[in-house]
Amino acid sequence: MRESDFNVGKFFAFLFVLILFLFMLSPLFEEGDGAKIDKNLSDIKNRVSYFHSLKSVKEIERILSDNNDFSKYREITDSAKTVIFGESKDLENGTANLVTSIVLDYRGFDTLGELIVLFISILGLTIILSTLSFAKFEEPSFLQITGVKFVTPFMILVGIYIFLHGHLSPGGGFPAGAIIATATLFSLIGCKFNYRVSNLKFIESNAGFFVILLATLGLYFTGSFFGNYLPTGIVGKLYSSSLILIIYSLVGLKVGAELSVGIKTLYNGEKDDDR
Amino acid sequence: MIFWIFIFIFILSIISSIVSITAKDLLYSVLSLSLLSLLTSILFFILNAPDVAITEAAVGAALTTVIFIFGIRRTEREDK
Amino acid sequence: MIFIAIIFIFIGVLFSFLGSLGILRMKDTYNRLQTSTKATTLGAFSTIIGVGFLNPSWFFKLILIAFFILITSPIASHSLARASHKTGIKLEENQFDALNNENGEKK
Amino acid sequence: MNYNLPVLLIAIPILFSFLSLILGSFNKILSKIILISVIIFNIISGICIYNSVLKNGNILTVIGNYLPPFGINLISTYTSISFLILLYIVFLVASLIFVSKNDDRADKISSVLLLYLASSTGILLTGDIFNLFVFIEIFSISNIILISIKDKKLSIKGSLKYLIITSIGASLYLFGIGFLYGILGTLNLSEISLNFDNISYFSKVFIFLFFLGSIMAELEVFPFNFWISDSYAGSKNYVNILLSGLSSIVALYIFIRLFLTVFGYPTFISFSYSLPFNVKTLFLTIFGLSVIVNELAALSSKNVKRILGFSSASSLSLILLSLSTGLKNGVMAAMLIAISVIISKPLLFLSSHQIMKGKGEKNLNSFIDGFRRNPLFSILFIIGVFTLVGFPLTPSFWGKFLLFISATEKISYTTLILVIVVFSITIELFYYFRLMHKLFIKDENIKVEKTKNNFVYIFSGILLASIIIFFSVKPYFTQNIVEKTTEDIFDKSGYIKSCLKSGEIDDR
Repeated sequence: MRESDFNVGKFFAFLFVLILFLFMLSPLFEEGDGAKIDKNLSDIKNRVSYFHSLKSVKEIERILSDNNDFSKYREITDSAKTVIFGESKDLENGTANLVTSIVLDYRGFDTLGELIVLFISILGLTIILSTLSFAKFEEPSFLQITGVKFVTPFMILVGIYIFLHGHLSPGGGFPAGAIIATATLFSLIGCKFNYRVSNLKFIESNAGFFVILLATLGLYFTGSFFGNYLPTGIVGKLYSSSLILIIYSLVGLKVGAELSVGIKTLYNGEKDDDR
Repeated sequence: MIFWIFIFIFILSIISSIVSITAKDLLYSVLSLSLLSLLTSILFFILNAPDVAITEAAVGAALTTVIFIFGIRRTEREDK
Repeated sequence: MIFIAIIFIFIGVLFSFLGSLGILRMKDTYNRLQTSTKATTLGAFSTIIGVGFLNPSWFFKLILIAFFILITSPIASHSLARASHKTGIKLEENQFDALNNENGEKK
Repeated sequence: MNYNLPVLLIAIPILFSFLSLILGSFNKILSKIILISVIIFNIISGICIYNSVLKNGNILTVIGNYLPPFGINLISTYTSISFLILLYIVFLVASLIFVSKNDDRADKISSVLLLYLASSTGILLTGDIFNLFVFIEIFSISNIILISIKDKKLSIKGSLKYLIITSIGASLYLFGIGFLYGILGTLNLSEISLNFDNISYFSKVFIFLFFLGSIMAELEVFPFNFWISDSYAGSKNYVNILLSGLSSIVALYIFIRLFLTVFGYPTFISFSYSLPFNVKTLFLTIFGLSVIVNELAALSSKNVKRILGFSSASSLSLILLSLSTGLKNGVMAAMLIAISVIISKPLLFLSSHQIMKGKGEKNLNSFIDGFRRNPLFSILFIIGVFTLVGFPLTPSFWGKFLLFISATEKISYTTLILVIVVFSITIELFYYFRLMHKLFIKDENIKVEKTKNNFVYIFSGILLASIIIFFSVKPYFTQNIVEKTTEDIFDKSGYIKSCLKSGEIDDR
């Protein structure tokens, strides 16, 4: 590095990266057993496990209103028994993929928030960039056009497969949306396929609308937002896991449409939509 | 064996992040960022998190790179 | 069966190695592209076939993967070469460029 | 049904933000109607929740049918609900002003505003630390978009600055969450606050510093306040109202929840921390310094919006200063000052915008002869200034009075707090009276034309002014609210009990 290359900002950036690296190592020295709760407050833990095994909020409310004696409800429900793939029925949420059940069931509200983060950032992109002019790209050659036309349908198919199988195998709505958006990017650069931004926005906002509508319907069926009210089916089958399948498909569509809107907006500016 | 692969990829990812900070051309730093996220996705896969690995590979390595490059195209490149 | 698989995988690894050696040895962009894509296409292809012999139940999926590699990697190398030609990267030794006319201008 | 009403406060704005994009593509007026009706729904249901909180105490709302330590939960306490109603009033004013203007992008902006509403409600209600992160993220992104709406170089610059500082803050917050989850194994705020003492000193310090560093930008504290000048000066007036009124409520609430409820614990009369270094001194230094710096920046700037922006940042720092004394009187003082600042700042922005209407440059000289041009809004401006500075009988006056009393309780900080408060009051008086003096200067050469005020401006200005006057005329009402809020802030075990529903909790 030459003398003139050195400046304070770079130095601090280096320092920042170094410190973060050290921080990454520091939890190794901490005893993270993740369950310090039970050492001090055994009382809470017991009662939480009761609630956990009881699951339904309405039932707990009923019990709380009757009396505070929990001893009758000690029996563990079905979900805690051994799960057999392809046979077990009516589990808590019939997902074979644990991550999906956490992302969309236990922490569904956070996922909704992440969806909105993506939605609002693309919305902001279209608001800010709507006044800017177009950028010019090279014309694609014959080989590129043919190849891209051959490949893109398969990419979209892969995306659809990933979001449909989000509850069975790794993946889910977000990577599926990203793959679909990559396909549209290829079609945009490779064969000058002009999709309309307004149609994609329609898909996007409708998908978001239905996600929240399905979540809100949980208020009336289970008594809480994002509650799982459809039958969960058999583990390992495609049509299992009730709401998770539907919501993940909607999420996949939404993310795909959103990212495509963002790419198109950055590629052309939004004005050419109204041709 | 896996442990040494892990360490190797870890060091590579740190190097690529440092390159992305110090590179003069913005395009280089974007490319090294994409390399970083590819390496990170491999790390996630080794750490038994295939979901995160797929997402990281699709979003970090492919889409953000493209978005960054589109963004750089829109600006005037002074640091050539 | 395993013997055939090992032969295929060995061929694949050898070609991949030669391809990566070519990237180091060759002098300009186009030659490097050529070695990397051609050699690695064959390398990946034969490795996949070898794995298919090891696990016959995966054979159909592996054929699909090989098919997609066969389609995408030539297109990728084509567009890379095209982009580098358009941005004006020159050949190292032989200055003759078939895409240019006699005066050396682009058609 | 009342049990789940807090969720609807978040869900309905999100639902209608999607709907406003769909319907707005047919007609832009529909999306404006949606915006206003959603806010009215939120105000009404907020008042319903307020009543039920008064009756039954804290309300726990379960999301996803999983009870708190496992799933996500919302807790509506007295503090959060009363803050929410204040927030909705400010938001109503801002959105009325937005609706009264013509804009090509009305559907998109109203959708962003609805998400802004949802995210700030979520920040105030949530009982989960990662959920809080998600809502802070949405909140800051929508802030960035709203700042950059004006399409001038200054606004884009301001929003970029804000983007950089908040994204660094968000990553620090994420690191903090990672640490906490790795060590404690929980994301629930109540469980974290139960077990925070059991962590080793080293990690405690780092977690604390990560969280402190992450919300510095939202708190508009001294080293992280460089985004204020461009963002306030370059944005539209309803965005100014949102930035000064609503953002400060949200920042205040995050500070209260994280640093008083979760990391600190209340003793009989004051908050204390189990950290190895003296947190109170740190807080007092940071906030005292930022009060002084922001006041000086306001004094030295010429642009009126910039003056008001820096002054709002300094008053936010003053509130945080009085909160971080940790004493009962200090917290009460903070609440009193907060009420007056949150309502008077939007009033000041509104009336200064109306006074300067038609003038090209928005600097000090455009205030000249303002009284003859626009007498109504000049009076409103003066009311706002008196409330902010602490004219006797306004809530702010009682707040500063209580702050003095609390300063005498703890002898070690007395001089510091006294000096800072007196200093800030003096400088504020100076630059606000300079502005007020300009209002009455008569410029004989120029013929004065009376500006026509839009009905919406008159309505919202009078609404805000009447709220201020109501609070100052009925001191016992104000005192009642403030005492209840203070009690609620100090009632940490009540917060934890309402979330975990456990029996006995150590009160220390």
